Amino acid sequence: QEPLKVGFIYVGPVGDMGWSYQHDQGRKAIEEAYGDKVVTSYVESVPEGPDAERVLTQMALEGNKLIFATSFGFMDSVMNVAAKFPDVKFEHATGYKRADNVATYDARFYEGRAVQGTIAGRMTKSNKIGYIGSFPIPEVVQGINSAFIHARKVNPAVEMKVVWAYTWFDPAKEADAAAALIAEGVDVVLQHTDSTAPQAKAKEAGIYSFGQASDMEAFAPAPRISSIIDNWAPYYVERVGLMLDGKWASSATWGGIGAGEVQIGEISEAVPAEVKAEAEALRDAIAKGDYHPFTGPLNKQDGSVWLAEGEVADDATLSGLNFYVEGITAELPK
Amino acid sequence: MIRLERRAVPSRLWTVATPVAAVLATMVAGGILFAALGKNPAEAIRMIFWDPLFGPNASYFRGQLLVKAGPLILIAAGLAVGFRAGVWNIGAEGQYIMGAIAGAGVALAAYPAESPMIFPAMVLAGALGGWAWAMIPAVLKARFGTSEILVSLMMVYVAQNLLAYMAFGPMKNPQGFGFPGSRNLQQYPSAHNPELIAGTGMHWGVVAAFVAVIGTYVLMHRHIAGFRIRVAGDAPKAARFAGVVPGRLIAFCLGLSGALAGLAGLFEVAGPSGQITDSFNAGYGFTAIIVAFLGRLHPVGILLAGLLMALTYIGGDLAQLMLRLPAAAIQAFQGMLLFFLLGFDLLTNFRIRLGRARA
Amino acid sequence: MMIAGIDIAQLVAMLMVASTPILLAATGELVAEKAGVLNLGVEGMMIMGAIGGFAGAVVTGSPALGFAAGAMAGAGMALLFAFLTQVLLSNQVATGLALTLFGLGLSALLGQSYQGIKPPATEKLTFGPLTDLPVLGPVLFNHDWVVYLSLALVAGVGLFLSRSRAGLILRAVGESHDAAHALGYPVVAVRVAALAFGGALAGLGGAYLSLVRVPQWAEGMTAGAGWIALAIVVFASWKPGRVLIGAYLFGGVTVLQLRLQAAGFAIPVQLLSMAPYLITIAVLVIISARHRRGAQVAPASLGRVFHASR
Amino acid sequence: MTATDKLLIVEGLSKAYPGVKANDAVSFSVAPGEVHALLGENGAGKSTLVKMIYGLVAPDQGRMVLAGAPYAPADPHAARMAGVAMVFQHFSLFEALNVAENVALGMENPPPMRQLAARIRQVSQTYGLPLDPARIVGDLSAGERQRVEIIRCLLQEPRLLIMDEPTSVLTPQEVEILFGTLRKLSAEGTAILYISHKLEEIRSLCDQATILRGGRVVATCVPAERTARELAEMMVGAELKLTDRAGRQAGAVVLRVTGLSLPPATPFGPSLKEVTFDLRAGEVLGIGGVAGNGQEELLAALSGERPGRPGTVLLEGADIAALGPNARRARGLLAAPEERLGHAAAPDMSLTENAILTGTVRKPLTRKGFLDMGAARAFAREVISAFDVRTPGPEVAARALSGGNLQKFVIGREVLQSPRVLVVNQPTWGVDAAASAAIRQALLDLAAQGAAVIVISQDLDELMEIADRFAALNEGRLSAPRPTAALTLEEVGLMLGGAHGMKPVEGMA
Ligand SMILES: Nc1ncnc2c1ncn2[C@@H]1O[C@H](COP(=O)(O)OP(=O)(O)OP(=O)(O)O)[C@@H](O)[C@H]1O
Ligand SMILES: Nc1ncnc2c1ncn2[C@@H]1O[C@H](COP(=O)(O)OP(=O)(O)OP(=O)(O)O)[C@@H](O)[C@H]1O
Ligand SMILES: [Mg+2]
Ligand SMILES: [Mg+2]
Repeated sequence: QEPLKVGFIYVGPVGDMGWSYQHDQGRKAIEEAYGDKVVTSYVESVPEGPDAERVLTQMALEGNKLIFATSFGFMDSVMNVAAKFPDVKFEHATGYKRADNVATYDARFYEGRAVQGTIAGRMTKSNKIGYIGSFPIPEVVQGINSAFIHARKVNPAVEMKVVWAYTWFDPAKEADAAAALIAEGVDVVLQHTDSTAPQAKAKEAGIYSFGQASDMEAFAPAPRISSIIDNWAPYYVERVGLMLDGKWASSATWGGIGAGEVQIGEISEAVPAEVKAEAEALRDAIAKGDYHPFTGPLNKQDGSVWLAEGEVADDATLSGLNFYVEGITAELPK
Repeated sequence: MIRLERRAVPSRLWTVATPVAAVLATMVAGGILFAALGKNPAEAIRMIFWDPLFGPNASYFRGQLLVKAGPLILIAAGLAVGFRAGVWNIGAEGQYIMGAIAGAGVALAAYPAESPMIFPAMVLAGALGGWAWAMIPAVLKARFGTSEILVSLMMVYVAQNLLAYMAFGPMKNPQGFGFPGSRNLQQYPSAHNPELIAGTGMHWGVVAAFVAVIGTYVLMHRHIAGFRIRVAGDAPKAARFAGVVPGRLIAFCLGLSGALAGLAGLFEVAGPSGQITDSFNAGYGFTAIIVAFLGRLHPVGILLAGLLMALTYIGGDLAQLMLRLPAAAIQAFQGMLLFFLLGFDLLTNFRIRLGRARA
Repeated sequence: MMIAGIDIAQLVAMLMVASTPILLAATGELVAEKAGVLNLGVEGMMIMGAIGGFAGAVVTGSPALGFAAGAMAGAGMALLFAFLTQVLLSNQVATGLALTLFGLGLSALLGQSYQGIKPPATEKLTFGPLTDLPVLGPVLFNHDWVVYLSLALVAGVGLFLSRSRAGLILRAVGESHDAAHALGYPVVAVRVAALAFGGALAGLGGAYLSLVRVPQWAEGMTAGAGWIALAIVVFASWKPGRVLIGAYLFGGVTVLQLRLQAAGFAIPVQLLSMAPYLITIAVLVIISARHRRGAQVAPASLGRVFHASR
Repeated sequence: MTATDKLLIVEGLSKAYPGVKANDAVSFSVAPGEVHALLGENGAGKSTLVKMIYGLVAPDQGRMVLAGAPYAPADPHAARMAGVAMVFQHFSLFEALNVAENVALGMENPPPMRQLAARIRQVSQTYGLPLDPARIVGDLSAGERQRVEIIRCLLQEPRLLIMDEPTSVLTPQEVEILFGTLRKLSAEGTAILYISHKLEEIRSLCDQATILRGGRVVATCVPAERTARELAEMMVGAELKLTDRAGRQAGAVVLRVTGLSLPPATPFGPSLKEVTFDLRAGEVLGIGGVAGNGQEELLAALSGERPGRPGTVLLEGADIAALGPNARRARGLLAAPEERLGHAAAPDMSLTENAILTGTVRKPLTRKGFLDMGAARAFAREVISAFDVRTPGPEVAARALSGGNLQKFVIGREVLQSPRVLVVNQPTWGVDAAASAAIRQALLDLAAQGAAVIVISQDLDELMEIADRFAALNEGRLSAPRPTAALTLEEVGLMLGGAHGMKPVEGMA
């Protein structure tokens, strides 16, 4: 029997050590899991738009039966190509459009941010934590809110400073952003951009930081005291398995810590044992489904009620999240 | 000792032969690079140069060649007019973005009304958007003598920020669940720039590119206006003597190239791309500069150079997909191709002599 | 010293670090342009310097050797450019753009095994008690040696160009290659040397990015810094001192906008991100309006192809 | 004299360029203290020959001996070390650099700048060529630039000084000063190789002459023993026609310029101040003056490149002051600027294209704006044949033509458009005797046909030869034109020196 051909299209280079790199790790996991039953291929650094559409078509024409499109901006291209190749299955990361042969998947990174926020709230001495955002999109806003909520929970005096870099990847600018936050008196830096530049700045300043997307253990034990890792391998292995069994069907998957898509990297020894235990407890509670990071009572930034006591945010609101929770003083760019 | 001897008249033979020789030399050098990466060089070269044109799925790729080359040619044709006049518009990327924003702006403002006037209005707005953006360096140059190279380049970064602002703010799709990016114009019939003949890749932007090639050819090589533009590039004082007003020349060249870049942006956003996103621009404005020079600033040359560039992009993606050649290798390969094309050009204007030792 | 809650001394110290890569690259490009060559491939040379410097430092374990390797990588790229433009007489604008494309590709290729690695740290110089001085301490006495080197290079290039005979010859070649040739100066050799020097500085600037400023190797990490360096040379109207002002001004505005964000100022972020470019244009307009009736500031032979028949 | 008495011996020097033998087995010699002229038409190979002596061009064949030792300079440094200095035909100066820097660049071991500046002051005073070492060369007049080149050579105390057409840009006074300097040098034992198209100068200055034609030595002579006409005929190898200025009648006023002022284009450039004159059909108005006194500006103001205040320029009664060059061409006012390569013609364009450059307004070279290349080629051919432009054909680029031939093309292009008024600046600058004569004749013929001609020139002999009236331009002011026939040389000198106190008067009939 012919091996199943699986294609991947990445928005960045596989060597970005961040987003595309982690997806490629997932691709490698497929090869490992299924051996010669599958053949994978990929095209990296594909600009969103017509180039993506062409590459997706190329993949379909070259006989790939399952294609992973790993960036939000590929969404409409996936839909167009999927319409032309009904026999080919498409998986689109972080999007919201589906079809019979298009599934979507995403990860609940905010679950990881909750754990990070907890550690950050405990570790800060200045009671100021900084957050480097890429773009003001729901996913990033979720992360900022989640980190802030949980930092406040363990340390009511905590304040959060946000700097938008308007880039996913520009090491120099990220370094400057970190330096700006540090100059503002921040002593823990979280980031939702892809390079390790902020870690290096944090190291220089002798403060703490968290890894992003991949483990970044080069900077452990400090300043990198933990990481949030995108782990797409379980999902990819599962989906390819379904394909091989002929059971693939369109679906919308939003996995988190429980599904293994979001991992908390090793919490380093720079973090006191009791804080570590507290963070791990939170992680496990989220994994088991006992706790949702967005559980009421929560107010919006303007003081109006968002979630009542015990109420849990629904996925629809979360996936379009466009406001800060109460307590964040910065203004969300519109 | 090797000497260069200037030809009185450029060699016609070499004008045609140098690009071919350069492509062959690139195949050899690139083959060595690919072999060093552990790939089969012959196969890689075939993937890049042959398969998109004559391979198994060529019918699809040939259309894509036009889609990819269209904006490059459209922009480069305009840039070349300016370059020949010594007006250095390096900021076509920004004008491309502004054309797209202006054109899409018209469509989004009109949404959801359907009218046959919407698309023509968008085309006009796109050209105007690019034109207006290019007029900023033009006015500063004419009024204060500010370097248009620098200003047009800086305006690219400004346009990029403006694009991000639009994608995240005013132009964000209200039905997009808070995600950045505008509505997709492909789903808005009055605003869509569709494929004109299914499967050919031909859309209005490609048509515009061909029109631009013919138009700039007639302008530059058949009309007195283009003649004066060429004089301005060769000898500015002689141009003034021939009645060229420098300020007007700058405005015309920047305006024309800006308008064509804006059109390219508009056709792209209304067609193949479909929406305004923060990463909408894919570097066409910069690549077009290379295309303009590869085409020796001649419209027909630009047409061929644009197609060749597009071929290496499409073939490069194919080589990545089939041979797992890293994207970086393809980029380095394209760089080599440009080097060889530029370097071999020497033969057109010079004769190489093995000189005698001096007496 | 605080203004609007922002510590100015700290801001200056930050902008010095942020500006060093473009300062180095712009100083190098200035020398090349003074010799009459327009090399638009700064970005490509910088990124090759970034990977060259990074690999050099990681392999040898010595940041200093890394910087040397970065400079060599940049110079190597410049020599490629020199071969094409000075020997094969190719168009400088197109060749420079091709050099950038090639450099971005080649660096990514070479850098594949250097991803996710931490380079050896480049130590800050210590000046004992001077470092603890208020205001002056952080601004003047608390940097790594490359920052001081970059300042020394600006001064050195300034003196070289204005005071030395070699500098005079270099300027002469950039002003009129025909006259310089008629007087027997080796136009091509001078230009090749100037290009190599410019490339070395661009490489050094790239290495500073990957070894100090970030420090990490990542594809495409120069992210447009080379273009800014080019802009700064024009901005500086080809004067080394003004290159320093331009680079620090640009770096300063970039840093300031992030700093204002961090301080929670409610200013539209996109507007702030545009600010460095808009301010550069504004300053440029002021300068060129002043120079309107003044002498030509650009080297007269800049970008022109030179060919001498013997 | 025996060979050992000679400073420089050149034997069988040859140099070929693609398609031409620039020098073909050239032999001659120069003794210490001798002023030796090299004569020949444009393109005869004079510059090529001296460039080989200066090490700038490598000979294909032949050998040289300098002061008894074999001499084969690899580059100009070697030549300078051997005691050879050269003043170039086209300035080899750097406009953005100052005088001292320019001088330093021409020296092998220049002293430190401050010392050099002092020496420049001192030497320039001794030779009567005062110079300020700190001034930027771009701001200097042509004459002052020439001084920089000469001082640069003198500071090296050369044994052999080469001068390639040094006087074409100098005023008579400046020429006198230069000759004084050269005589002094020659008396001190310096040999001088002197190239010029001004034969009277050669006769008064040079001890010996070597005449080149088509790259070969065709004659040697003692110039003082020959007439200028004989020298010219030796160069051309044929009899020379004299210009014929008979049969002209001044008609009605066609051009009236009143109170024309123009601000300077560059910070140190000259301005035009209240220029006023009348020009009649059929007359030639000569405008003399030292270079840099507003000649270029006057031409630009008349050609329309720099439009002026309304009412200042009237062509046949119509106000054309605000019109651009093409509108003026349409009305019959044509011009030929001084700088042929880059201003009057585009260097990299073919002669056909250069014919279109100014010809399209009055000649049907375009149809509805579209180029008619056939018509343009025909027009270029017409110019080429009517003015004896030596070129392989109209497809050749302008830069490939020799100066004299390009000048003939430029003048011919305007003349053949039958202008009402033609303004030319320096029509015979660096052009050989035969070609100069042809150009002057063409201008006279044009006037004879009823056109009005303005000749701006620094060559007084030329102006006296062809102009009906003469006016001098000094610091942007134009003196009142006076009939040349009644003018003494003294009066001309007075006018040139700045006719201060002499108010511009309405043109005389
Ligand atoms: N670099 C060159 N390449 C090709 N041909 C050349 C070159 N230099 C000179 N020639 C040709 O050699 C011949 C001699 O030129 P040269 O400059 O020596 O003449 P010349 O006697 O100095 O003329 P002029 O009186 O105009 O200065 C001409 O036909 C010229 O076109
Ligand atoms: N590459 C070339 N091809 C054809 N003709 C040339 C070339 N270079 C120069 N010439 C012609 O040769 C003549 C001499 O050119 P060159 O540049 O040597 O000037 P020159 O006036 O002789 O030099 P100099 O300033 O040293 O006296 C000119 O008429 C020029 O048009
Ligand atoms: Mg000559
Ligand atoms: Mg000559």
